[in-house]
Amino acid sequence: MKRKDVAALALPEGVNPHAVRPYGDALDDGLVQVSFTLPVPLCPESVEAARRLGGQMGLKEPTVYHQADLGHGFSFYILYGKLQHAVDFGRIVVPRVSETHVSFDEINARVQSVLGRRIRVVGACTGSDAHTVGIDAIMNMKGYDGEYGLERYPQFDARNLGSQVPNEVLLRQIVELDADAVLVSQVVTQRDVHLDNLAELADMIEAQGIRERIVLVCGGPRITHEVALELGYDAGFGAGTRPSQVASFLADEVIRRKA
Amino acid sequence: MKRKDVAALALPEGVNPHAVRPYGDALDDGLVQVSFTLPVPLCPESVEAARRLGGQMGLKEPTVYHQADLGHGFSFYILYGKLQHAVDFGRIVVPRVSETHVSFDEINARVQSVLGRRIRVVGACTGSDAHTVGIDAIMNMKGYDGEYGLERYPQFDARNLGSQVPNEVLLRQIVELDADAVLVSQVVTQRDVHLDNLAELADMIEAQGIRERIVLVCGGPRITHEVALELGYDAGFGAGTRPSQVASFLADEVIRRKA
Amino acid sequence: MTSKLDLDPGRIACCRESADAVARAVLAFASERTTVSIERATLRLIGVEGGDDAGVPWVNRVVDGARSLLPGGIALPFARAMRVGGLDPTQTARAVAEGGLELGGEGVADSETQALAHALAERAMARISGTVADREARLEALGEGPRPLLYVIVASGNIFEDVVQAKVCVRAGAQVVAVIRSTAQSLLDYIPEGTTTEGYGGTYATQGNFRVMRAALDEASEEAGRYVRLCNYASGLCMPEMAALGAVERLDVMLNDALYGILFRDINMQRTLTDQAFSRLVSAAGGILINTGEDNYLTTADAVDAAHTVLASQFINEAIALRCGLQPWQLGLGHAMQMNPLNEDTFLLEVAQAQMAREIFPDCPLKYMPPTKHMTGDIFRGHVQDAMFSLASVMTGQGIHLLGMMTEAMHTPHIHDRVLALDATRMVMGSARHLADEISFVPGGRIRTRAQEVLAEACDLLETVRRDGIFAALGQGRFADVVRTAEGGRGLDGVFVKSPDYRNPVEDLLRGRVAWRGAAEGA
Amino acid sequence: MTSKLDLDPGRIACCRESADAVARAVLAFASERTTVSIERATLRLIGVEGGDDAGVPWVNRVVDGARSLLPGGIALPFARAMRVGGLDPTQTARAVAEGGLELGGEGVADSETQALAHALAERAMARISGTVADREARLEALGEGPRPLLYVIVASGNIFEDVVQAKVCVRAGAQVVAVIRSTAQSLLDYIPEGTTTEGYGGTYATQGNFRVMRAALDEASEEAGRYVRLCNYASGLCMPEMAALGAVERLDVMLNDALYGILFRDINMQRTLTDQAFSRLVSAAGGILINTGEDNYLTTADAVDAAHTVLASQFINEAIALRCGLQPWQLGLGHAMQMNPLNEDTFLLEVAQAQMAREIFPDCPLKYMPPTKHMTGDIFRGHVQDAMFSLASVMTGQGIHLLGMMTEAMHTPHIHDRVLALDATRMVMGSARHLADEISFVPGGRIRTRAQEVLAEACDLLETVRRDGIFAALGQGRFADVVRTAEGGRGLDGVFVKSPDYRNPVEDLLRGRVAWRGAAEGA
Ligand code: B12
Ligand code: B12
Ligand SMILES: Cc1ncc(COP(=O)(O)O)c(C=O)c1O
Ligand SMILES: Cc1ncc(COP(=O)(O)O)c(C=O)c1O
Repeated sequence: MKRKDVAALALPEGVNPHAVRPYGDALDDGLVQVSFTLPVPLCPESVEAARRLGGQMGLKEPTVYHQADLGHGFSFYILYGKLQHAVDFGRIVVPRVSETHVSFDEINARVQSVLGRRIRVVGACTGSDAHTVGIDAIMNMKGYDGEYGLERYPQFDARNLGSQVPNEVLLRQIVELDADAVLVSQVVTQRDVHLDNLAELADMIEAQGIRERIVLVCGGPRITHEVALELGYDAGFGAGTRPSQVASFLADEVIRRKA
Repeated sequence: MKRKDVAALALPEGVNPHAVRPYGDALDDGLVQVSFTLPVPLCPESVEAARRLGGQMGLKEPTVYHQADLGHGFSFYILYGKLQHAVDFGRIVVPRVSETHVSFDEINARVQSVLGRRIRVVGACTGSDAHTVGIDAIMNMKGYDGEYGLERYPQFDARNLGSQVPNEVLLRQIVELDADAVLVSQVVTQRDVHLDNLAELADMIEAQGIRERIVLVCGGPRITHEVALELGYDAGFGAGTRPSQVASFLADEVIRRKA
Repeated sequence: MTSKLDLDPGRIACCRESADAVARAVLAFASERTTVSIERATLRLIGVEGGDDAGVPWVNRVVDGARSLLPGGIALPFARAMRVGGLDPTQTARAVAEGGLELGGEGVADSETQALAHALAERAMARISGTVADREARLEALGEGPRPLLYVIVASGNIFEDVVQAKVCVRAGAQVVAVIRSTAQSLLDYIPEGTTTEGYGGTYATQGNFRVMRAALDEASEEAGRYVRLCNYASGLCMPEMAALGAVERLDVMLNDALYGILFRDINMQRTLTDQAFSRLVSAAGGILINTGEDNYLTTADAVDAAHTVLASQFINEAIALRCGLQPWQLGLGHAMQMNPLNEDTFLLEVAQAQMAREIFPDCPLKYMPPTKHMTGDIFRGHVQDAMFSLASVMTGQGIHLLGMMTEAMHTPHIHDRVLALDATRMVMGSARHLADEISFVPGGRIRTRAQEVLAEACDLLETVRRDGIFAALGQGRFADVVRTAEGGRGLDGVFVKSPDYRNPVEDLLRGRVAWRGAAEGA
Repeated sequence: MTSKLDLDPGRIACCRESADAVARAVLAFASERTTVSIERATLRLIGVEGGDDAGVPWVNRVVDGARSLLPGGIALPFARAMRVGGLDPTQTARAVAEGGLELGGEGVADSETQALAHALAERAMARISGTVADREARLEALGEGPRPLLYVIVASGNIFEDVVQAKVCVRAGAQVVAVIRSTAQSLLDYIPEGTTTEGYGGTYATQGNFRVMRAALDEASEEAGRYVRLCNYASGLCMPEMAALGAVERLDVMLNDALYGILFRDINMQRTLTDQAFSRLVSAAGGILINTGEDNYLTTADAVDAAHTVLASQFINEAIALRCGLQPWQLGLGHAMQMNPLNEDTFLLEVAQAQMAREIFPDCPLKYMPPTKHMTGDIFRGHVQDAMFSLASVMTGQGIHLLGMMTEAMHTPHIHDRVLALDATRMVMGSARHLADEISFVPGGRIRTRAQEVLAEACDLLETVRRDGIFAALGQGRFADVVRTAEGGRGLDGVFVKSPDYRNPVEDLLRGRVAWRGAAEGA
């Protein structure tokens, strides 16, 4: 399914899809667990402060089950309480990358027969980010989770530039190799550096006037398809992505644009 | 201190006592951790639902870091986010049991010299509650956490009736022994059975017309002094209470009333 | 299995001898007595079901109205009433309760009544055997996964909610699901009727609820491709009846202990020990795996000082069980080391105790319980405590592993608490699957020494108990630091000394089975 | 310590021999070269501090302006400029940078310049020795608690926030506090100036920040009654300078590895290996405990298949270190088994690897890192993974234990993440404190076999590396599955072949120390 169909979802008996609440051990009990540190030393008032924060979060009967003094003016709390908020599940729409699962052989066969040539892919982990394991998982021979990476696909010409690649260098390679698709990995997300990096690259590609010709994809543990779309990418892949998912998406998109 | 003195509390540098927020790794970042189950099967929309609930709780940038399908229409989530709520720490007032720490010998000496006789205490774990370890910790010879229990105090005449004692039986014993103080333990709190039990006993003692003559104390892992006061008790003791804290309170109160 | 602890076999034998003497005395005492619950269990086994509009079971109405007859047993008077009324067991009970039929009177001992009673008893036995065969077929078809069996509790207070939670657990790897019963049900001298959504701290154990959960787990078993065992309690004032319902409703595991009710529920010791004997005969026939209650002892007594009381009690439970016809594979002897995990080297003591029990009872599927008492509101710490315990379990080859919950100190588990516990336990046990094969304990080390000391102390204690008798030992507070007297506690008024003409054909068949089996095995 | 694994001493010796041959080649290569960072480190050691208004350090301004002189070393030209200008080192550097003084020219080799340069070097050595003595006095006075030392990182990106967090950690039991530096600082060819509150994924390592944290930890040490070690990185393009700052600012521990920068930062291998030699000489003199980087290898390579590469690299790091004058107690050889914990028996492999390293390097305080790669967003599972790792650590006598964080997969730790990790680790290690004394591993078992296999494979690999040379081995991707070339990567333009008249009196004294010590020990 590309869109969620509430009616098709097997909800437990009695659940109202228009007011979904957390479940502890009875429907709609709303039970949630919360933990945090407060910058105040432990005392009865600090426990009460934690409890009140629980209340402000929308917890009925917030209960502090654990409190610990961390010293130097800090204290830690674990709370449980009954969340009064609910979400209307029926109204939630999340864009999804196509979910049809296609095999290694099928993908290659399709590219060969429909496109009639190999798809050229350039990938990199950009900026100051040195985490190559993710992009390697998708691109390298060895692959991931028992699946081969793009380098192993006969119908893909995959070039992995490695880590800490400046956007300028990546762009130069895209142009030089006349890439059909670009894979960018971003793992470090502190100070939202990944968003800046990704947006910059998208702008540069746009400025170069080649955006339409390229399938632009990003990935990383904190990337979602939704965020990717917002940043002007064609797709985003998060934690646990398998190479075949990416290959299948690339094949579809390149064929759609160029076949 | 019987009352909290905000000025006297050593708050970390920069903390505004009138707007205290959770602390993750920078002042006022508001970081909290949350977990719960939703009664919907795992899908991109359910993850988004979890995220939105985080938002409703007052979290800025709620992020779902873990999601797991539990099967049968349930799914589990772990979130982090930045809580926007804050509490005015200066306004929180929590009633406290006196906190002066007095030793075994001091307590006994004081009772002997001021009251001039032994304090008669009856204790029990009431209703259907069979958890004796807590009341035993306070009353029995052996005591708790390296401290002796009340039975070991020469100036206390302590009688532990054990577990599952009906309120009627306890009341009878109170009258029969002309108790100065009553210690009630409640550990099971399901369906708020402890509140019912405690309130019932307080009413019965009131009805008997002996409330003024008795120091009425309750305890248990979910009991707070505040709740105890609300229920008409003179004090409430929670998890980790040591016998000397109780002995010291009883001595003070009995002396105040009867010496 | 070669011993890793170098325990003295002579000393173990000596413990067994003392324990057996204690068991013989207990069973001799019990055989001279019956209880209201034994008589009710008898009626249940021969087919009485249901209760009045107020929810009082017919078996209670019948037995309460016939207290004077109980020294002779309810079976013959009831069989006679059936003959007189020409009704089936339930109808008869109802008629008796409502005054339409009388119990007692002439013809109670005539041969036709005796024959009917015997036939009813035979039918009861056939019903039990059918259940056993059903279970065996399912186990054969599906298997049940590796040991230790992962055991979780559900306790929502509503059987239908319990079903949901049980199914989620099965998917996450649970192999035994125990439905915790409502706080204080053990003190009720009747079993509530019907399918209930009541209870707090647990869900009422009723025949109806047993059926609901059994059906749900059978479904979940098919889905999971492994047989999932259902557990409840043959404990409290209705111990014999619970065992009976377990045997007919295909419960697979039942908590059942010689001393638990005495120590932790203040049930009268004459009552509980008499009920014990009957309930174990039933469980033996029903192929039920019992779990004994030593895992509770160290919640009240100090775990380091009183570890030997757990072992001594295990020996006693074993001896009683074997004499009641239970096979070693049916003996889920309980244990748990409730030590403060912040104390140094407690993991060593934990391993010593677990390994010791393993070696002393090699053929019993020991039931290992996590150290619940030192769980606090710190769920993160608690989750690690439970993980260490999972490791100790797999390192020492336990048979049934009760899953610790990180929220133990606060509430009955939330739906994900169990899943997280199962996930963590499967991870720990999987990653250390063969650790037991890999390690040995150094001679003269702390682990061996501790085990040897605990065994020696248990040996001494058992000798004392043998000498003084179990009643006196309980009066001296030798177990769990709890003192009980022979006349104290609940339920003594439900105990009757059998008259010489006492007859209970169901009990006869159950005992006959044991005698036959004992004979067959040359014991 | 008797071996629990029955490792072949001949094979271990053979590994050491190959590794030493590799080390000799590396050090021979390095001794013929200098780098911009070595020259800057030399200036720092003789007292140049500070930088220009744009934050460029004077040492960079000086060295960058004198590239043509570097084959001869900066020391004599600089000493001459000091004599000419009559200024102190920092003033001289500033004057040179601003054009007021010139480097080079005549008199560079005259005896007075040489004498001054030598005197400056002697002062540098005295400063280092003073720091060592200070540390020793504090350790003597306070002790530092049991091993493994519990090692936590702080990484808020703001040194003052780091101080708060460090103090909270110390209270919770931390014995080593590492200040993680900002992402990509290792690729800067300068050390930022002053006390900074900048950085992401870490806090800039600067001399100013070192001082702030050292003072804070000294205070916390007094409060805690135990000396708390401060750790940072002698790694990246400024490796020699970092080592120099560490030695003068009393850092106690420094991450410093022969291959890490090459493999994980794509720093040119000629550059890093040359920098290595100098930085280790400094650390040796400074009494600094180095942590090598093998704990990173199995993040990219498969932990089960490539375990031997970790061991091989440890041998190489050991050989280079010993030849640079480090004592075994200074060698915190890193390791971590990044295995998927859901795979069967991974705990056995973990224990095998840890015990193996322990037995092969008995006098080194092995630094053990938790398996971070398989941490997920499931903090509950992750907390248990870390607990199992704590157990493996205490079971195998590791020297430094880097605390795993349940939030590893998401963010640098929150203030309580570390406390919860410390709590759990202290609990696990305390409850299993003497477990290592209690257990042995069965002959022919999985644990022994695994360790023996890994050793054999490491032996083969080391032979290959010895035969082909380290450059070729890196070109073949033999470590961490990463391929690097001799001319590739960052920083090659900062490497200079020494001319015959190269002089560096600081290096001479550092080398002299080693030679003297080697002689004294008859090596
Ligand atoms: C291994 C590792 C390292 C290794 C990296 C080795 C290497 N060559 O990659 C080393 C030790 C070098 C390292 C160093 C650092 N690390 Co690091 N590291 C990790 C660790 C433990 C595992 C990451 C990993 O390999 N995951 C496995 C892969 C397979 O998963 P993945 O990356 O998510 O990839 C999958 C998907 O996301 C997706 N995907 C990823 N990219 C792409 C791209 C495309 C196009 C597509 C389609 C899909 C896709 O597909 C992959 C397969 O399913 C994580 C913690 C953790 N457990 O996650 C920290 C972590 C990522 N590191 C972190 C940090 C801060 C650092 C440092 C900056 C610390 C420092 N200050 O020194 C340094 C510097 C690195 C730098 N400059 O970037 C932080 C990042 C925090 C944040 N969110 O910003 C983490 C989360 C640890 C932490 N809690 O602090 N690290
Ligand atoms: C030991 C134990 C038992 C033992 C009790 C043995 C005994 N004789 O006490 C046994 C095994 C028998 C048992 C049985 C049950 N238990 Co229970 N048990 C526990 C356990 C593991 C530890 C409690 C304990 O001993 N704590 C140690 C003592 C020292 O702490 P404490 O009670 O808090 O007491 C301290 C303070 O609170 C205070 N204090 C306590 N009382 C008083 C009184 C006064 C006057 C004062 C001043 C102070 C004071 O001082 C004490 C010392 O500091 C807890 C879980 C946990 N870790 O907390 C569950 C727990 C309390 N049990 C629970 C339940 C549900 C049951 C059962 C009902 C389950 C069932 N359906 O069968 C049964 C039935 C019991 C019954 N009818 O009451 C639940 C209660 C849930 C709830 N909040 O309602 C818990 C929390 C477990 C759980 N997560 O489900 N249990
Ligand atoms: C043997 C036995 N029976 C019963 C129970 C449960 O308690 P209750 O008697 O309240 O059902 C336990 C609890 O652990 C037990 O071990
Ligand atoms: C030897 C060594 N140096 C440095 C680092 C840190 O990385 P960076 O080079 O980004 O400071 C590590 C990380 O584990 C390391 O092991």
